[in-house]
Amino acid sequence: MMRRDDDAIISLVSRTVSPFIMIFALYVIFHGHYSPGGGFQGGTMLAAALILVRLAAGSDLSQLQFPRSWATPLGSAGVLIYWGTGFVSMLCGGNFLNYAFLPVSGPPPHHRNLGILFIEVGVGLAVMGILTAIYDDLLEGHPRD
Amino acid sequence: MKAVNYAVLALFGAVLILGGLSLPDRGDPTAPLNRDKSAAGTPNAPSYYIRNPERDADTPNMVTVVLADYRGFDTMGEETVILTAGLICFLILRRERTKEKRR
Amino acid sequence: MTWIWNNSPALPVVLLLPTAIAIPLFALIERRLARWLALAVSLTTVGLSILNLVKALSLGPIHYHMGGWPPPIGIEYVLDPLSAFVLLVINTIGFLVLVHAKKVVDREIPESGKHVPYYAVAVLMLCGFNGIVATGDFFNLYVWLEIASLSLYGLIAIGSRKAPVAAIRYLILGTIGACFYLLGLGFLFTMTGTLNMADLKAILPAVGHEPAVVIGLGLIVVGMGLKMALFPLHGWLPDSYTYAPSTSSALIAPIGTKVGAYVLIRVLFFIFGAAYVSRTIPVTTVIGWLAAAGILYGSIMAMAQTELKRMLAYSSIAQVGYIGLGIGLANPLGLIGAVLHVMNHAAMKALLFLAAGNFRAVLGHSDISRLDGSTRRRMPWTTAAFAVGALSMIGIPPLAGFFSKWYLALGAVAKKQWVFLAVILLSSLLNAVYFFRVIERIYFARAESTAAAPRTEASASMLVPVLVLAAALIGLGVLNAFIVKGVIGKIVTSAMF
Amino acid sequence: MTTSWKDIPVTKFLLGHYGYWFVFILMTLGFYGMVVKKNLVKKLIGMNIFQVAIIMFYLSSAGKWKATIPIVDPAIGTADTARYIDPLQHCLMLTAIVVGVATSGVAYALLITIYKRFGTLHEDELIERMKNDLDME
Repeated sequence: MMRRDDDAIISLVSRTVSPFIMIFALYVIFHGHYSPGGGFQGGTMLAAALILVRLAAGSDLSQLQFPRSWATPLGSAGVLIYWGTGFVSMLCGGNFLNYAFLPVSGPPPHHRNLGILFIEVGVGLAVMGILTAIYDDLLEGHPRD
Repeated sequence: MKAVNYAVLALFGAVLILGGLSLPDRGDPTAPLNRDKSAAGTPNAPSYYIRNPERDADTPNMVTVVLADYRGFDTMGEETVILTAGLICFLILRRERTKEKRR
Repeated sequence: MTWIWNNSPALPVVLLLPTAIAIPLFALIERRLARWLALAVSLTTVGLSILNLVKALSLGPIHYHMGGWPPPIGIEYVLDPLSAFVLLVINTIGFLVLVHAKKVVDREIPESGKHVPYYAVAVLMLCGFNGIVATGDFFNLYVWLEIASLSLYGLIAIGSRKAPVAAIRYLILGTIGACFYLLGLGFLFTMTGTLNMADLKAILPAVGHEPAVVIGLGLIVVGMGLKMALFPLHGWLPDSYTYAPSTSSALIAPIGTKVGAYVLIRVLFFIFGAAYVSRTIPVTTVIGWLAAAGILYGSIMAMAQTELKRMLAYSSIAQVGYIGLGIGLANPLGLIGAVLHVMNHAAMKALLFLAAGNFRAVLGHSDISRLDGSTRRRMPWTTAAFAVGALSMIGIPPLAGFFSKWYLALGAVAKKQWVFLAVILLSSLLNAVYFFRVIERIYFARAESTAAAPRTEASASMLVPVLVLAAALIGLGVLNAFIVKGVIGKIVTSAMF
Repeated sequence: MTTSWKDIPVTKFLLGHYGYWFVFILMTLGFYGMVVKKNLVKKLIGMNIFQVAIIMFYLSSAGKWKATIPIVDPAIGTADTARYIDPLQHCLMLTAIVVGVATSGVAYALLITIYKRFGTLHEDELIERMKNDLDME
C-alpha cells in the first residue's frame, strides 16, 4: 500500500532543510533564557526535522540519519538528565529541584541559570526522542497489505 | 440516547456561558489574577513571576524560569507523561510486529 | 537518615520515576531483574508511606516545597493524615499485586518482549497515583492524573483481543474527565489567581459567591466523578476490568477509582467545605443520590453476570457508590465511612481480583458456572481466601467490610436519610445473593467428575498476597476501632463541615 | 481623561469577554465531536479541539492590553506588572500541550490496533463485530 515514488525534489529538499531546522532548534533550546523558546519548543523542532526526513525518504532509508533504536533511549536519557539535576540538588542538601544547591561555583542565581539550562537540554532530548519513537511505533503498527 | 447527548451538550454550553458572564474582563488590572496581593494577603504568584525571575535566576525569560524553576516539578511531570506515552505505544504496537513476523 | 527524614514526602515519586526508566535498562542484562526492581521500589514506597503516616500523625501536616519555593510561588507537597493514609493503602496494595504479578503476566501476556515495558508502565502508574495524592497544587495534580490515566489505558489495552476497544472507550471518557477538571481549574484560577490548594482555600471567602467559582467546582466534581466511575458516568468500567489482564484489573480496581474519590474528598471537605457546597450548589446531595442509585444498579447488574471478573467489575460500581454515599452524607460519620471504605474496598477488591487471577491461572477460566466442589479441593487456600473476601464484601461483622457500612449507616441515621439507610441494607442483601452464588458453587456443588482432583494450588508468589490480604481483612476488622480512632479521627477533625 | 467609547459598560464587557465566547464555542464544538460522533477518529478530533480550546481559554485569561511578551525588557523594567502578560498560564499550557500530544499518541496507537483486529473504527459496527467475535483467551 505504501507506494513510494523516489521524487528527487522532495528527497533533496527535505534532506537539505532538515539540518537547518536542527540548527535552529538548537538555537531555540540554548537561547531559551533570553528569547521565546526553550526545551519543549526546540525538542519538537528537532523531532520535526527527523520526522520530515522519515516522511520524505521512507522509514528504511532514514535509518541512516537517525536509527529507530536510538529514539527511546535518547528520550529516557533526557528524562534522566532532568531527574538527575533535581536529585543532585537533593543530595547536596536542598529540596528536590532546588538548583541553588547544585555543586557549581558562583552565586545562587547563577546556579539556577545553569540548572535551567540542564533542564532545557533534558526536556529537548526527551521530547525529540519520544516523539520520534511514537512516530516510528505508529508506523510499525500500521496495517500493511 | 441521541436526545440525551444533545441535552448534555446544551447543558454544557449553558454552564460555560453562565460561568463566562462572571469572569473578570481580560486584562483588567484589578482582577484577582493581576493584583500584587491576593484577597487573603498572600503574595500573588503571577505578579511575583513577572517581578523576580531576573533577580532569582539571572534569566530574563519569565516563562523559562517559571517552567524550569518555580514550577519545575510540573515540567518533570510533563516529561513523565511523554515518557509514559512512548512506553505505551511501544507496549501496544510491538506485539503486532512480532505476530506479523511469526506468520 | 536525616536526609530520608527530611525528604520523605517527595521520595516516593522521586524514586518511582527513574525506576520506570531503569527497568528496561536493567532488563537488557537480565530480564527477570525487571520484576525485582519493580518490587524493590514498591516495597521502598511502602516503607516511606509508613514513615510519612507516622510523621503526619505525630507532627501534623508535613509541607515539602519543591525547588525550595514557598507555596504560592512554587509547588508544595502536603502530607496530612488523609493523604498519608491513602498513600499507604495505595502503595501496599500496589506492592502485593506486583508480588502476585509474575505468573499472571507470564500467562496472560504471551509475548515475553512485552513483560519489561509492562512492569515499567505499572511503576509509572504507581508514580502517578503517589503524585496525585501527595501534591498540594491543583495543576500538579492534573499532570500526575494524566500520567496515571495514560498508564491505565496502556495496562488495559494489552489484555485480551477486545481490550483495546475497552481502553479507547476509557480513554475518551477519561480525557473528557481530565478536560473537565482542567476547565474547572481554569475558572477557579481566573477567579482567584492561585493554584495552591491551601492558598485557594484562604482566598475563597472573598470570591466564593461568584458563579464562575461555583461552576469551576461543579466541573471539577463531574470530571472526578468520571474518573471514579460514579453511577451514570461508569460506562467505561465493566469492559475495561473484564478484558484487562488480571494483574491490571487487580491494580486498577482497588486503587484507580479510589484516587478519584480521594480528590473529591479533598476538594469538597478540605478546600471548599461542606457548608459552602450546600450553600451554593447541592453537589454533595446529588452525589449521594447518584451513589445510592449506583449501589443498586451495580448490585443488580452483578447478579446477572456469569463471569467472575465481570461480576466483580459491576460490584466495583456498587462499592464506589458506598464511598460516594459517604461523601454525599457530608457529616463526620459519613466521612469516616467513606475513608474507611477506601481502605477496606481496596483490600477486598484486590483480594477478589487476585483470587480470580488464581482461578484463571490454575483452571484456565473464571466462569462462575464452571466452578464447583473440585475447585475447592484443587485450590483450598485460594477458595478460602476468596470466601473471606466475599463475606467481608457482604458485611459479616468481624470482617473489615462490615465496619465501613456500619459507619455509613450511622451517618445516614444521624442525617435522617432513611432512603440511604434502606439502600445500604438492601445492597448488603444483594451482595449476599451474588456472592453466595459463587460460594455455594465452590463449597456445596458436587464435583461433576467424581475422579479425585489433584491438589494444584497456585504457586507461592500468587498465593501469599491473597492470604496476606485475607488475613488483613480479618485484622483490619478486629483493629478497626484503633484505625478509626487513631487515624481517621484525625482526618475527620481537620475536615470542614 | 477623555471618556472613549471603550469605557461604556456594555462595550467594556464585550471587549473584555469576546475572547471567552469564541473559546467557549470552540469548546462546545469539541465536546459535540466527542459525545455525538460515532466514528472513533472523529471523536479523537473532537478531543483535540476540546483540549486546544481549554489551552486557549487559559491563554486568553493571560492577556493584558498594551502589554508585551513575558521577557524582561530593560527599557520597561519590572516594576509595573501590567506591562507584561502573565507568564504562568503560558508555562502551564506548555505542559497541557504535551499532555494532549501524549494522549493523542496513545489514542492513535489504540486505534491502529483496533483497526487491525476488527477492521472498522465505527462504534456501532465495532460493537456488532465484537459480539460476533468469540474471545478465545
